[in-house]
Amino acid sequence: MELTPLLTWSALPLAVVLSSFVPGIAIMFLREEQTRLRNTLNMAGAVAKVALVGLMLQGVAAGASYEWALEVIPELSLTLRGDALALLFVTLSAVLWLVTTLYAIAYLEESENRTRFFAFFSLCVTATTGLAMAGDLFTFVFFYEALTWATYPLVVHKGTPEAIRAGRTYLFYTLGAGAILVVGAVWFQVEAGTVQFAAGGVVDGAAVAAEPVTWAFIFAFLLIGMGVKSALFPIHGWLPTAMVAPAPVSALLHAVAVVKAGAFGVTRLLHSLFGIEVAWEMGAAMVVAGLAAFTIVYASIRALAQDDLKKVLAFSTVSQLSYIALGVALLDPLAHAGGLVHLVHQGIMKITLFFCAGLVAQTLGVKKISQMGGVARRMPLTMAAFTIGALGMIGLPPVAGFLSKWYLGLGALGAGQSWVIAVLLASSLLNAAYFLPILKTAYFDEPDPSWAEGEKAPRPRWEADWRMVVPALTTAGFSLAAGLLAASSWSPLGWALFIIERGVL
Amino acid sequence: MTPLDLYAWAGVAVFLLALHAVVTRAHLIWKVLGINLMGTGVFLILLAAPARRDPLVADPLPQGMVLTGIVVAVAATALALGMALRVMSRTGSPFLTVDPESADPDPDAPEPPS
Amino acid sequence: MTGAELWTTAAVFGPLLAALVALGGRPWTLKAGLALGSGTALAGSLGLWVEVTRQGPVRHLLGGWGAPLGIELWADGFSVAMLTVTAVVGAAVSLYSLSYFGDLSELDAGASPAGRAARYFAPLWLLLWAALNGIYLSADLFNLYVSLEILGLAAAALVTLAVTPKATVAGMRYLIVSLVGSMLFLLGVALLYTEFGTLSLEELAAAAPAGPMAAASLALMTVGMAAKTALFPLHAWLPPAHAGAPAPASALLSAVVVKGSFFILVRLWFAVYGGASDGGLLLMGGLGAAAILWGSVLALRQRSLKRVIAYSTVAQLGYLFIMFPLLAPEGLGAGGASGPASPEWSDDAWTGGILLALSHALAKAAMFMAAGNMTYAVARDALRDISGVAHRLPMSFLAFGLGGLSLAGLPPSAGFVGKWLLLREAISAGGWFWVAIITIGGLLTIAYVLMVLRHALDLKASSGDFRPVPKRMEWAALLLALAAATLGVRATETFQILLQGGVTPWS
Amino acid sequence: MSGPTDPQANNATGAASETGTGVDHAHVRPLLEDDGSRDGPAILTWMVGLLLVPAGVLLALGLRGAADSRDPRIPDLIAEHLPETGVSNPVTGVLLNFRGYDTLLEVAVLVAAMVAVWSLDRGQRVFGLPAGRARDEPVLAAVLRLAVPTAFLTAVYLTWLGSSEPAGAFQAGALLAGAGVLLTVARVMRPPTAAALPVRIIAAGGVAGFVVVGIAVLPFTGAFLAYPEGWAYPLILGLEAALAVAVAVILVELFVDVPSIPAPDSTLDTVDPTGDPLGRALAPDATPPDPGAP
Repeated sequence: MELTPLLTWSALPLAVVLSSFVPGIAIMFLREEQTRLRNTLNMAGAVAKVALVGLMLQGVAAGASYEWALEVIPELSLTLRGDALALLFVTLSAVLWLVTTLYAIAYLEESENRTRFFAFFSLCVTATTGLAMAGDLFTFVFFYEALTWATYPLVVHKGTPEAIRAGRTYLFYTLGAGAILVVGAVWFQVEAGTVQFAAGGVVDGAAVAAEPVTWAFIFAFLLIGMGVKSALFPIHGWLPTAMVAPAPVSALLHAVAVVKAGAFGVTRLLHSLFGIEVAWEMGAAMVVAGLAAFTIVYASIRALAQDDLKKVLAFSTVSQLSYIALGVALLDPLAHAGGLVHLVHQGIMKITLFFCAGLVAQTLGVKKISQMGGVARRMPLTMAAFTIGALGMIGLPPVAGFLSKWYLGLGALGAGQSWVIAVLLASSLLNAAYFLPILKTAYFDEPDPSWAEGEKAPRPRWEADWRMVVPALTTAGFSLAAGLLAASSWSPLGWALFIIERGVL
Repeated sequence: MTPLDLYAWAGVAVFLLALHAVVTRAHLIWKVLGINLMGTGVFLILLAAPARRDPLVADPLPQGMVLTGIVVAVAATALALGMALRVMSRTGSPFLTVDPESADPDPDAPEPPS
Repeated sequence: MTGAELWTTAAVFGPLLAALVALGGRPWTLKAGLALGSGTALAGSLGLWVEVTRQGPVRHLLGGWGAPLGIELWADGFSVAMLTVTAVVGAAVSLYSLSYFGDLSELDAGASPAGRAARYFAPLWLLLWAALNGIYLSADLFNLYVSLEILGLAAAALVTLAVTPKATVAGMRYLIVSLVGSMLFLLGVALLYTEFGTLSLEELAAAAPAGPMAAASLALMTVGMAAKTALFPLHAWLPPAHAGAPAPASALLSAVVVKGSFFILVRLWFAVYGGASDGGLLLMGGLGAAAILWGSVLALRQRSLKRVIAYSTVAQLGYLFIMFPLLAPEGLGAGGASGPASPEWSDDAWTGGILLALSHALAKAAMFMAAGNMTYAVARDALRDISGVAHRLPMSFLAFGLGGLSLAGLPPSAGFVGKWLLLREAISAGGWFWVAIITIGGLLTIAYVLMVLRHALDLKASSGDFRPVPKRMEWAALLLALAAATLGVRATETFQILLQGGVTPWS
Repeated sequence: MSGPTDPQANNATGAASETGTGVDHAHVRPLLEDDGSRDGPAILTWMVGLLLVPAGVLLALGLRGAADSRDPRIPDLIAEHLPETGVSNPVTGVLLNFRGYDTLLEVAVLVAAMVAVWSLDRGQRVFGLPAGRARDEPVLAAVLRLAVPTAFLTAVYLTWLGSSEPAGAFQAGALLAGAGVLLTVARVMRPPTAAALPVRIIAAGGVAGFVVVGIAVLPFTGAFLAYPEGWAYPLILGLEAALAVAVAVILVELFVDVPSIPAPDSTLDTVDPTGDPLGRALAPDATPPDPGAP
């Protein structure tokens, strides 16, 4: 393929980052009532980001690579690199940011402090794209920590005592782990002599063997730092608490930004810093796999006991995230592909579920599963999207989630870790056990009086604000398409296999 | 032991006695005069101690320093006394009585949740 | 005449002359003075930055005599960095003060406290500025003493521009501490002159001071300067003074004035004494660690906005002393265990420590000015009184938040880079105690910054009267906070200037 | 609550200045008394003392053994270069040539102290004898007639003498200041006030002269305050004259323009009705004083 000059522009990663940073800063200086300008800026940034990422995708597929660096101090630079793995995450966050922005504009209409909300919303995505394209550990930590503080105003957005408490829990976990991460990162630099990310890792296996305790500590520090955001047991506690945030924030936290930053961090840790082989030799990968497996089952069991819809989704997130960690920790290319593709699949499916939960809560005031009786009759489109997401989570074909589990299973067999199959099966059963009753309630139960009585007013033409329904349907469509069109090289699976082909192991 | 040694030792004594007064005396005038005397002690040392190597050649540099130091001390003492007057006029007391540590703007405020 | 002579003259004598202009007492003389002072200080520091980057440390033989007969102005990277950050902070605060103190022509300059503050802030601050620049450029012990006295007198008077009894007492206490500190310093100078027969820092460094008299004078000067820098446990004077002063004065005192005596301490310990003794360095580091913990915990317990920031200064100054043990020639870990210290990182403690000092100057000035905006708006200082102010002063809120990021060492900020470097040095040297202190201090910082932000965001309690805040005051705070953030993504030039001369410029 | 324009406060101070009682001695005397009851406990006094004794012994022992081994020594260097300074008195050479920068800053310290004192409070401008009484006091009048011209003449002489003998601007300035204080206390001369422009110009003249000369010679000699050949003596003499007058005015200012007791505007300063450190009200009658405030 002929590469146009634009496709070889090395500052393309910077442009992607700036496409949300600039609107974010601009919004900060707007007045509260400048709604139209704010929305325009938001949407323009989101569309521009998708377009720029599209350019990069084309370029990378054609063999180009992008690198932009700003020297902060000698030998320590902010490095943005657009490679295949980075693009997997960047594409996910760019596309989902676009739909979430549309959703959020409608969801927060008439509410207070939207200027602050959208400014930090944009900064959040900036930090996420930044860490996705981080070319070294310093840059990664830079954006990772920035993401932490940029998310805080979103978590406490409602300003209620409950929200502020949740915000404190969130910061307690993430900043505490962030501090450990920084120490781990600096320690890594001291011992390894570099912070660069490289496929296959930069740690010398012989050095690890010589000083196993030091390296175990470094790995543990980095894992704690990354693990808290990817909600690995036992440092997952902040995530269900953070549920008090507005629905778009939950969607962003759980599908796009924060948790994915953690999961992506675990991937980088195993794949670009230590290298999966070295990680297995030192036993660290086994620890990750074990923790992830335990988290998968444990969080699913916790989800069973919840009545609050968003809490169920939160525990489901905790569980599903560990698929990613599990996949990238196994010493097999197919498991790797499964883990990586689940980064995308979990994102599009989980964001669908959160969109739907927000729609139901916003339109009918229903937040608990026990009140969801008959909701499907009132909001058929929403519940159709919800159903697709839920079935995907369980892992039923043809929704995308099935593919993740399939490849994970294949990989586990390939790696000789057949116990993983048992974990996957147990998890699928548990997923079914908490999702199917929700669907049953929504479709087959009588309309619950808690919302049905309030339904006097004439209905809008759509079942709810179209700017919220369309994003939910879109992401549900993505979830189906990712499963149905998996054979295409442009599908998430195709891209994940492309990454593996480019060399991970 | 030469007279110059004695001068220097006297300087040390004056300095430390004055420092003692500054630390232990509560009245502002004591403190201000104590600081002034500390300077005097240093000036004695400065004039006497370096001169011992060659008592016959006067070293103009310490003399210059002392002259400068005296003027600086005058300025500092004048401001300190002026400020002491201001303290007396605002608090009605020649001691540093308004304990800034305890003078929180509103001690009755509820403990902020932490 | 070369650039060195021109720019050092501008940096020291420009603000001094400007102070005399500002003494004119008319509104236009105040403006002209502040403009002249800011302009010369900025030009001087930037000019020296270029000179020092190009040719290394430069000197200006005042009166045409070199040391030891005369006094030399001497600029290395450390001097230039401090000069520049002072100039940037000073220019912003000068701009801020024009609005904060109000229009002199409308005030009764002689009789009302507000009028006196409006009239005398500029000359006092410009004198102080000249003294600070003098300290950063001085290579002579006695000259340092005289500059210190100008600094001390003007700084105490800045506190008592506030007329409350609390501020008056705090200012008096500050003056006493400051003068006693100067006297201890002067005694140290006398002992050094007796023992070594010179006042030139460079000649003293060449003499490699050692022995009981050298140790005694270092101890005396250290106690004196530590008191002025408010190093734990000599910090008790600082919070009431910095919290009680008018906002622009608080910003200057916390951001740049304490750095003057810190600068002298660093020069003495490393440039002159070559690191002195390991035990002494460990002691300084230990006091710094105690300052971080004690200052942060007390900051968390304050209920007035400016006192939180003032205690934060006590804590943040502690970070600057963590640098001391880490700078020791072989790197002093608490346990003494030594990792594979890479030779190219031997400057980490130096650049990291000074970067933290610079970032604290920018961030703390921004935070005090932002806090000044909030208290200006509600004419009250208790944390609960600033409720909801974030919604009325979003720019000040942003400035405070960005400054807080820098103090806490979160990106993007110079504090993040500085802490990265300090941690790198501490880990290379196996100093896990310092690693723990740096990390815990950062988390405590977040806690108290967040405490303030939470109050400012609290919508429900916001009510009452609100004095409109001039836009210029909001911009001044925000610009400094942005400078701290910018230094966090681009510090290469600063890093390199700090290596011009480095820790021991005369060795 | 009173603002800066509170008429009552203005009346009170106005009355005070008319009757000529800037310092109310009845108020001041108890403030100067000290029975030591506020000092720390005796044990503290002793402990600090016990700490300082070994410090003193160490310093004394150290000083006895201390001697520089520098060569050439600074006195020799000064003697060698004294002819280039334009003056023959080595101390003056140090003060105004070798280390002229220190002297410049020393005058700046004086200026700083003066500005700082001005900023403390509205100055107490009227004190001492009632105006015009000096004429009726024969002894005072005679002393004034004798002492003031003598002091003036001596000051001029000391300034000029400084270049060759131990004397100079500061000694002269101190003498002049003494005469000034005498005249002010006797109410022959109106006390100079911070508001008077000439006072400020003269007081700033010392530093200004130094800086202007320093910068003016910079293009010719390449260094600040490096006097061109042949210019040293006239420049130093001119500077000494400016310094003497400036020092005199500053010292008189430091003497007379100090805070008065009780504070003339104490009502507005000590009550502190608002959180504004400058005592400014938020807006006229905007907020009532916080009832919880002490």
